[in-house]
Amino acid sequence: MGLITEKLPKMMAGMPGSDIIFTRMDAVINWARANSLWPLTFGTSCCAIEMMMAPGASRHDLARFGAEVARPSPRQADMLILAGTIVKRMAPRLRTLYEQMPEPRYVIATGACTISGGPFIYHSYSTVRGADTIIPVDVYVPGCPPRPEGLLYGLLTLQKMIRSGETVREPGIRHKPVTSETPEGITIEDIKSEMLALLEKDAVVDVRKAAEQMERPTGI
Amino acid sequence: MNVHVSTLDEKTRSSLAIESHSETEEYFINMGPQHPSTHGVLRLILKLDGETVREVIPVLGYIHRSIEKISEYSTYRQIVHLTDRMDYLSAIMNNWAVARTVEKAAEIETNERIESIRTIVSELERIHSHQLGWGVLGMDMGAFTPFLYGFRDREMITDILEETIGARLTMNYIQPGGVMFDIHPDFVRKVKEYLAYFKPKLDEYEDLLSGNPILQQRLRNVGIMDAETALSMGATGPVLRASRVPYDLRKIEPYGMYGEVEFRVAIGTAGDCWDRYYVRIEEMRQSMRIIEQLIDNIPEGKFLLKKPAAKLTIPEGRHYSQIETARGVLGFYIVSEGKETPYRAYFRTPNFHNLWSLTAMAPGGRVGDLVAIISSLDLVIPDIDR
Amino acid sequence: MESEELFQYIASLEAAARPSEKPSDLPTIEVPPEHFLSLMQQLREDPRLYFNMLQVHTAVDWVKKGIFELLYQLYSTKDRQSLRVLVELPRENPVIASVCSIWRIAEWQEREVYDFFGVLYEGHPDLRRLFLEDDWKGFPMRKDYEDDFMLEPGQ
Amino acid sequence: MGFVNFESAKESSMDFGGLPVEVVEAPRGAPSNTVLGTLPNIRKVLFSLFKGMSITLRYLLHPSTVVTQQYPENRNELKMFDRYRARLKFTYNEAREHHCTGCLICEMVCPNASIIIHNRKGPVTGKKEIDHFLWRWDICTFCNACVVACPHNALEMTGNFESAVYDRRLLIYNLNAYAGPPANALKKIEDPEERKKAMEARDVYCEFTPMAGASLPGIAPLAEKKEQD
Repeated sequence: MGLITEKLPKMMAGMPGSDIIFTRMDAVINWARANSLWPLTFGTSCCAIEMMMAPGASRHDLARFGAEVARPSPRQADMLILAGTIVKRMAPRLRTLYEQMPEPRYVIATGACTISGGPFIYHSYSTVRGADTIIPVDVYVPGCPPRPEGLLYGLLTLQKMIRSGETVREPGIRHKPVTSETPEGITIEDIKSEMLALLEKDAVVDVRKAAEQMERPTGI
Repeated sequence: MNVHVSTLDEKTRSSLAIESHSETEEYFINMGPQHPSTHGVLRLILKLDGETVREVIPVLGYIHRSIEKISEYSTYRQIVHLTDRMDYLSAIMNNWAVARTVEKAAEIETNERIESIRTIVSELERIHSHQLGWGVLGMDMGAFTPFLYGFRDREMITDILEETIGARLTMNYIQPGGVMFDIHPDFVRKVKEYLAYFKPKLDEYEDLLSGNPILQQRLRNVGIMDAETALSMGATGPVLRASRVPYDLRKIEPYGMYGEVEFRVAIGTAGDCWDRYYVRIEEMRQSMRIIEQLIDNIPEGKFLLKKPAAKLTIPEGRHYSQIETARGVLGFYIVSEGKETPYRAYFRTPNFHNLWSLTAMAPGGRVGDLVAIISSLDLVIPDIDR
Repeated sequence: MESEELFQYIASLEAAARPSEKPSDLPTIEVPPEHFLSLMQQLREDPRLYFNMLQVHTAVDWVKKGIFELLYQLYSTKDRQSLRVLVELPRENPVIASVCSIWRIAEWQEREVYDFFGVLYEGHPDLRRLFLEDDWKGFPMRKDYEDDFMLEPGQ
Repeated sequence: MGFVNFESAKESSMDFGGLPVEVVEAPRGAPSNTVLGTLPNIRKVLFSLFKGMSITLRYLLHPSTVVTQQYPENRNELKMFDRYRARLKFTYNEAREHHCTGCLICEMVCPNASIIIHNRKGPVTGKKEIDHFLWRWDICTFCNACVVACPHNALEMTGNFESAVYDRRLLIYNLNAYAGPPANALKKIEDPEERKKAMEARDVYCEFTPMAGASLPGIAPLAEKKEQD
């Protein structure tokens, strides 16, 4: 992939018709990426049971989305499903695991604890308030824990992002679709348009830049 | 007086300096905190001689969420919801431990209907916890099918509980003074259907896994712990009962409806992994027996005696009571000053005490046996770290 | 054994141990720290008592009184008897004898109490932090523990 | 290999501290861990392996035993149980009036402060009424304490679990459809003209709006973040 994603864009930069080729290539590459996500088995607490339920067990099968092989090693995984609370002591290990994963890597945060600290957000001296203070997170699945279908929905949301996601010419820049859920029955139009405008401005997130700028949490 | 406080670094170094058991060189390897067979974020530092384990140094705290500190700022009703997240596979029983302590301390009465419902859902939860333990043990021993079967049957219990309670894992169901919802109209029928379904399935489990000579070879005479060591190590639950100590709070200090139903305490003979494995299988049978006796005659009555007022205070003093969860004795100790929030709340969790016995069982065995021992302890790591 | 009888018997073993007047739901005795270890040894080894399980060991920080109250809850499988032993330590320089040699589980429980409260155990073979990192500052379960990391709702 | 005989699970009685306890003992065969020890039982060993295999084979041959759900395809049939707790909502009557008086009980019982209520003085009635009912989905643990504690049954839990988003700030929701007096207070106003006036003074919001992190603790609002960049 290094040849296609790194060298080819430079070689073909000024060639006529390269736009069409790149767009085709993007579609193929993103299709392949979206349909072969291998999750890393990373479960710390309660959400891990529901996460085991979703990919591994018999009733909800992640293999139907091309994500069947849960890998114990970060080197072979491209999706990190954060299932469970992250505490200060685990945070550097999580960062290491994330850094060991090959690009492109995707992160799903499931459950209240991972998204924000959840029930341990206040009065706790050790719980990290949100995994996104340690690593960049692509999709948030709320719930405590989210049911396996909810996690599958999160995976589908991630696939949607990947399909419309990175382009060969701008690697690392992820185009997130505006919102996965448009609220129904909006009565005041300006609230909506204002909100959507806000979201649109924020839609392009430079993940690499964000990761570089991110400092290690204090107290570790 | 001079007390030396050491560090992990010092501990490993001094451990190596102790005279070697053999002529070969001993070395450390690190297992976890991200390892598929430690069932979570448990980290073990193993001192090995070849493949023989000489010493196990568990390192905890990778999921220490300071539940006890948060409890000091929470009302008693709010503490119930924190206990869901300790041993999430026996969440209802954890709720019960808090509810029971608070009820005992504040002298809140309950009725027979409440106790029956509590007993039935707790036993259902115990079955599904053991099913998961069985499946994961199979997977750790190299058989993937038990994992699928265990989860398939566990999911059915989750469905039954979900219909009544509304949650799949973190239930927050048993409240001081009652339960949160009345049982669903379909509950009794579905539980009976499930028992009829699961009884032959349990025999199938035995055919599939218990009868397997490879599994027996890997579990029997591995990780032996005698009764005296187990008691000194503070082990409880199936781990202690496998060492031939019939210490089961459901029998010894009956609570709920356990005093009025017939069941037997499953015990082992040698205290090895096989006994711990089989005690769980047998406990599923006994749990089904308990449910069968209770399900047909749940008494009429209210399911929540008091509308949950915002304020619930406990008289000043020290209060303790304990519950037999799927993994052992869960005790809840409150020091109260007569306010809405406890002055100090302490959870005596079963896994914390069970894990310690690993340091007595593992030395002398192989690394492969260590995996078997960890599986047979059926650990839930957040319950250790709290 | 009834609690009166139990208290009398324990007093005959160790004169310093006296029944506690603190509100408590189990038979409770109090003992000064200097007589603590010999009492515990006798509670474990005396054939009539034979407390072979150390069920609970934890501490409470009474910051206003300036003491740590240590709790040892014992259980005997011989006659299903529970006993609670309370020891008071000064908050400055809290040192007490370790009971690791009597019950092996005490090794972890004491490490936990050290981790949370900073109580030092004399004779502990491996006293270090249990849940927190080795270089953690302060002891978080003390009532006067301060940490910039902790949040109040609405902060 | 001493083979475990399952018939040998023994029922007996044991003494525990003076209390007779009915026990059942785990079965054990004669222990033998050598290869040679396996030979006399080789038929049993092979049979047990075959027995295990036959179970998996039986499931393979009976597709009716398949339990796997086809999730996104079965979305229409997939019904959550009535009590399933996945999303907090306001209850409304037929006229789409809510019942919340802004009494703050739910905010008080919430174990992790995931409910934040902003009250205001009603422009017409002059009484306290709800302005914003903010619910932080990113913290909420669905413990149902607020629903049970609410004295006016103004809240309910529903079962919509499809909720994944790309930005955590989108998980902060405004639950009430309008800021204004609850149904009970409106009922008490007898003069239809005044009631109409009270109704018109309501600020209408969307029922379930993401607030995009409206200046809440721990979260920088989207707009502010843009300025920093």
